[in-house]
Amino acid sequence: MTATRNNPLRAFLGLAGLLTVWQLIVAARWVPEEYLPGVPAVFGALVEQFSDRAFWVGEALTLLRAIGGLLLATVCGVGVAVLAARFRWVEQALAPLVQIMLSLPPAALVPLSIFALGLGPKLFAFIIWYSAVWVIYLGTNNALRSNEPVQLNMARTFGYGRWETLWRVRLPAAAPEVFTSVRLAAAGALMATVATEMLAGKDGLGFLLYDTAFSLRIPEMFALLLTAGFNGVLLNQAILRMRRYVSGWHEQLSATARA
Amino acid sequence: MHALLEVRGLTKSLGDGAARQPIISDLSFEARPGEFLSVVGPSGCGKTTLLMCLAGLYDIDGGSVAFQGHQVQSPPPGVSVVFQDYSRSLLPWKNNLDNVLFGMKRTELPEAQRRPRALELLQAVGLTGYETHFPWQVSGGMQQRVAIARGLAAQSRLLLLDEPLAAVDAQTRADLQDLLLDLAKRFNQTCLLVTHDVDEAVYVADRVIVLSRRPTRVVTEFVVDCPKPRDQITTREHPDYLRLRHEVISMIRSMRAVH
Amino acid sequence: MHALLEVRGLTKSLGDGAARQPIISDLSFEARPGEFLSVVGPSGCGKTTLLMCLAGLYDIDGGSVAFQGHQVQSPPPGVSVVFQDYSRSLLPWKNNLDNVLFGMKRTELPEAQRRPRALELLQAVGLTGYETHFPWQVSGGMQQRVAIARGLAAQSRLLLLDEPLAAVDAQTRADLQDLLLDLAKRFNQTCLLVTHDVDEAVYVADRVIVLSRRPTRVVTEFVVDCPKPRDQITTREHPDYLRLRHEVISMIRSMRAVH
Amino acid sequence: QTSLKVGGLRTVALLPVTYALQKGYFKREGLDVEVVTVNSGPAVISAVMSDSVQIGYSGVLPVMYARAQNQPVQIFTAFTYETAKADGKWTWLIASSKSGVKSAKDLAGKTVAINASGALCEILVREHLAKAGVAWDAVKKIVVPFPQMQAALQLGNADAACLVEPFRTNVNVSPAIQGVTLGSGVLADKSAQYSLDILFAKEAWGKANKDTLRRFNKGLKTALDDFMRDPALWRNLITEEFKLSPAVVSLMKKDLTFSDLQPKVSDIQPLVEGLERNGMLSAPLKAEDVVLRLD
Amino acid sequence: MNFSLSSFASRFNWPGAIFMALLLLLWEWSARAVASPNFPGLLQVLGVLINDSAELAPQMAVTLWRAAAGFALALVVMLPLGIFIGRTPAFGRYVEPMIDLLRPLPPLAIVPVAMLFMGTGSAAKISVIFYSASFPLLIHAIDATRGTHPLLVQVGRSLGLTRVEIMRQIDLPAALPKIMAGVRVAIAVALLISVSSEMLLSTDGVGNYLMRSQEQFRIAAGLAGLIAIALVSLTINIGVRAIENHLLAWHRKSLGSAPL
Ligand SMILES: Nc1ncnc2c1ncn2[C@@H]1O[C@H](COP(=O)(O)OP(=O)(O)OP(=O)(O)O)[C@@H](O)[C@H]1O
Ligand SMILES: Nc1ncnc2c1ncn2[C@@H]1O[C@H](COP(=O)(O)OP(=O)(O)OP(=O)(O)O)[C@@H](O)[C@H]1O
Ligand SMILES: [Mg+2]
Ligand SMILES: [Mg+2]
Repeated sequence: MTATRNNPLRAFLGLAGLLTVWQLIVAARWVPEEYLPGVPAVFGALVEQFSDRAFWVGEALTLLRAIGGLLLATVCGVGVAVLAARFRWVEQALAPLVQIMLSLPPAALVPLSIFALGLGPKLFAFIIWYSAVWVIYLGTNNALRSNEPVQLNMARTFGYGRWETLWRVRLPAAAPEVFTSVRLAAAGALMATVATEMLAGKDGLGFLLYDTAFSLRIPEMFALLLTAGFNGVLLNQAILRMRRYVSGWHEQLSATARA
Repeated sequence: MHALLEVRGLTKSLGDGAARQPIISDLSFEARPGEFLSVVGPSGCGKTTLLMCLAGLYDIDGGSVAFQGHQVQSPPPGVSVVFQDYSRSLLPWKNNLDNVLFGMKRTELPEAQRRPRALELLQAVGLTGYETHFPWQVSGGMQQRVAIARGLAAQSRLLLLDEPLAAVDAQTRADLQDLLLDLAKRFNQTCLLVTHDVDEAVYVADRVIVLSRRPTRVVTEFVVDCPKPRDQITTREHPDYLRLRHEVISMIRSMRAVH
Repeated sequence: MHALLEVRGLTKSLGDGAARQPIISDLSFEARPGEFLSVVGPSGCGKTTLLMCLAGLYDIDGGSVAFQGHQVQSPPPGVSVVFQDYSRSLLPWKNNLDNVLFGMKRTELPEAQRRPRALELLQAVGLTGYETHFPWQVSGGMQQRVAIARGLAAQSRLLLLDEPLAAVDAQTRADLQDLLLDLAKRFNQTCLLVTHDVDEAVYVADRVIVLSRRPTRVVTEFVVDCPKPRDQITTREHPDYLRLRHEVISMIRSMRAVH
Repeated sequence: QTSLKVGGLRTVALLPVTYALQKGYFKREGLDVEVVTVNSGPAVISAVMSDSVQIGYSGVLPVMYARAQNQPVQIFTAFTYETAKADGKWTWLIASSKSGVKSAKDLAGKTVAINASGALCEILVREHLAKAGVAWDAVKKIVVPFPQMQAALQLGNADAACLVEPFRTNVNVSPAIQGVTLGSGVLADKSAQYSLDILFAKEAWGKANKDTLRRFNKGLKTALDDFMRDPALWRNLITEEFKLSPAVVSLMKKDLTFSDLQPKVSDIQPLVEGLERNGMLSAPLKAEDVVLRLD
Repeated sequence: MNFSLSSFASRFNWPGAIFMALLLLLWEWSARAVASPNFPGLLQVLGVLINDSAELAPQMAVTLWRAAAGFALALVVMLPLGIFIGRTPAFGRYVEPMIDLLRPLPPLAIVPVAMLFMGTGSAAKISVIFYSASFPLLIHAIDATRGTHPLLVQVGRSLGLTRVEIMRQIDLPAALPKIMAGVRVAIAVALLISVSSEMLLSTDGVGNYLMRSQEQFRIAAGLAGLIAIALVSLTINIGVRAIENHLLAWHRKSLGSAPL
């Protein structure tokens, strides 16, 4: 048994556990069922959604937007972090800015960004990018600063220049940690997508969520939330798969602890 | 014949601030092209530090290190290192073959010949069949042999070896000693071998340099005048070998590291 | 006197799926209380793997390992290990003294006596003055000695040593061999020492176990009948010692690891 | 064909625009209209100011605030008014029956839910408290988004709440809450008439494109006339668009006050005074500056 | 204490300060060039900030209090849990899908649910902050623990450490350098969510100030609020860095010889 093989049955059992807890809370009648519907009601609403074209279009758009923004953020975040790893002054110059950006609520920036970017795809791209890029930068930066000195010395003696060492040693060594922050940022990107769709848009899960909340269709709202969560699972699995491809050694090495 | 490597009055301290301690003080020696030098000295005396200075990985505090007539400031082309901390010096995301290929950056070998050459080297160190294993999937001694193969792959003028055979068994060790001697001769490579095994030091070397305790300097040099090529049976029974071996051991015994 | 450690028909494979290879096959031996065993065998044959199985760190595939009459399933109290990869086995966030203290976890030593005892051990391995250095601030040989001190600090019934002296110089090595012999005798400790140095193997041991190439099993056992206590000068000149040494070397030479 | 983008909140009141669009009433006027949803008042203003949309739809308050801050926006259409008529209000202050609150006077020491500080609900609560002689500070305010108001009332987090449709109807029909209406109308003065849901544009653009706006209003008026003629059409539309239950929709406020699209200064003035009275204007504002006259 | 100007000068992040100063200058300059009421300049915003500081300071205190409470809760619960999951892959395979399902739920959507259980007071906000700050800590702790070199754990096991002891004495310190990235994100998220939740459902806190400014179209005030958050965030960061320097001195120094 190794950590590299995921057993879908266990994942399913885990999720089933979560749903059971949910249903138990509902059954305990802590809060009125009209506000926290039970699992069957939510699944009923979900299945109903399946026959709705707007649902599928919304789901696809939300996923695409999140993935697009995440890709953009990954390229920027990792790219700039690489620059910062190469030139210390870049890292220092960016440090306060990143810290600030990381803690500014995107919601407070919305009117300003609409003013600057309009209501189109640019707005979506910016907000999703914004909510993912700092986390990725920070994680990558942290990883790139913790390389094994022996490896760096080794690369230097074999004639690798600073850039080459960065590509061939520091980045591969940092890869597992970079994936951790991309994983984290993916959730941020999904959230931002939904939030932006709630704010401005005519499609996407966020739009549907706003609509259902507005008309107090609570079970449908939870069904949509479940879908949003499922998107997270999906995206996360995709990223993990990519990580296994890029730095599978990491998981295998850690699995040797239990040989 | 002028010296390939010339060390004059080298001094080097390590540590920060108040904890800074002199490690090497006024150390001088030189190595001629094609020469095989052994360096012996008590544990913790500063051998690794010396090698790092020679390889241009540490800034020196005083004196001079010249390689091929040029001052060494950063890792010069033509010098490669086999690090003492072999397990950390191998890149865990590359398999053994790729780790060896990694050492070929500065060689003039055309791309097409690199793989066969790397395979050849792995075979020479007895690792045929382990090319696609990752370093952490092979034993300590095998890792050390991968590191040696990588050091050899660089085809450098000067090869610095920091206890490269510490983790391999007696028989493999003897084989690899002969391999080193053979390659050094074939490619007119200069070797500087740090070792704790006096037999090994005398067996492979043209000259044995004995270092003092910390701060280290050259206590004495022994010229090994046993005939070349060496041979595990005849050389080790050669009276010069036995005499030298005895002299070096007595020398070391007189300056034990354990206080 | 019944055996402290009893290994019967041990088999063990490593690797995943198709790459799974047998490392140990049908290996049996036993160790009596107070006995000092040396284990020699070609590089990569499975010595480290064997030690991991004995220490309860690897699950075994077949056969049995019994310590003090009980099957070993997880690390049993009374067994401590000095790992081959000394530099990785030290905790980088603890200084040398704290690393040694860390080894005392299972001892019955009262809190107040631990520090003095740890300082004593550090002195015994020649590291007085390096108590507050961190492992990465001292040389390879010194790290290895910290690891030995930590192993000794555990005051275990059975001490498993995986090439514990590979990185120290000849003189220190001899001193530490005597230290090990002395402590083993004083505390009636059973030791199992993996080493590549046949001289060492014979010098310290009551019995030398020779392992075959992979998949490894016991080729033969030599009983070392040189008188105890041993002595670096007289023992090494003892005819029994010289004879055994010769026998072991010939044995190993007949099964070289380099294919 | 003139292209026009309309951006605004997705609420019941914007339905006439979507309806007119579906029916092709704008096309008939030579307008190519596109509707973009923007679910926050300030964001709608940003959208208009950044020329992302030409016409903004929001409550009247954000436009007044923006104008007070020298943002050159002006209202050219108002579709809903609160009037002196018995059924002429669109906003309510409602208490749950179990809170024991029977009138605004009883609110002292109680908790009132509003949807956002500084917004419509705040002035409403301030007005009704002042009228009942209860100090603003004597009441605990909590901010709860409209969709969660019902839960807040039912769970007792709030004793009373400021509500709009369709939430108000939902609260009223909920047997667990049995809403008690404490008051209605943003301003406590029952006789005042003022506009609530409005369309606005940038002042300069509006002045330069009066004709376009007139045509837009004409298309809109056609839609409104349909609704006036057939209230069932209006209700069906709500049911469809927002997937509300027909039972709730049938109980919703029926009276459509889409009388005149062109707001007068006097339709704004009471609100300006109300804001001033309650200290909610951070800068002086003249009602005539807020209105764009198309004639 | 041997505080000296020169040591301060050498430790101060000059490039960062200069870059920030340039950005601020650029802001002021472009605001003057655009000259739009939508785009107030730095000086105007600072004016508002100073003007409103008496009002803002207590609000900031409220915001920070909730952020700190939410973060502290998350730290106490999620760090051990993350290390436990990382160290127990069998368990991880059950719970990780659960975590991944919950992670992307927007706090905006969590708020209504939190309200149902926690009411509309600080408890609801703190639980949303706790929820949001949990994931950076959890994910980083899980991954960092899995990234610890196996040998270290084997050392612990061979010394007879129990599972819990291994997690506390080996996994935690070994993973800490990597976990710190998660801690930094979590602190920022706690502050961010504290403000955001106030924008959504509060009558106090900086978030409410921001919301009010937004509602009333006081753009300069909105930016003043953001600057206040930025300043606080930078100040917190100084503290975090001091703690990090203390906890991870070994890590930084052990990398010392690395030629970056
Ligand atoms: N994770 C792994 N996956 C596959 N094979 C492995 C793994 N770990 C070790 N091996 C194999 O097991 C064999 C034995 O390794 P082990 O470390 O026990 O050797 P050893 O006798 O200690 O050698 P050395 O003297 O070089 O340290 C090696 O051939 C190695 O390739
Ligand atoms: N970063 C450091 N800070 C302080 N002292 C250091 C540092 N690195 C090494 N030293 C000291 O420098 C001395 C020499 O170390 P070095 O590694 O060169 O020894 P060595 O001769 O290679 O020993 P060995 O044979 O054990 O490998 C040691 O005493 C060590 O304590
Ligand atoms: Mg060394
Ligand atoms: Mg081994």
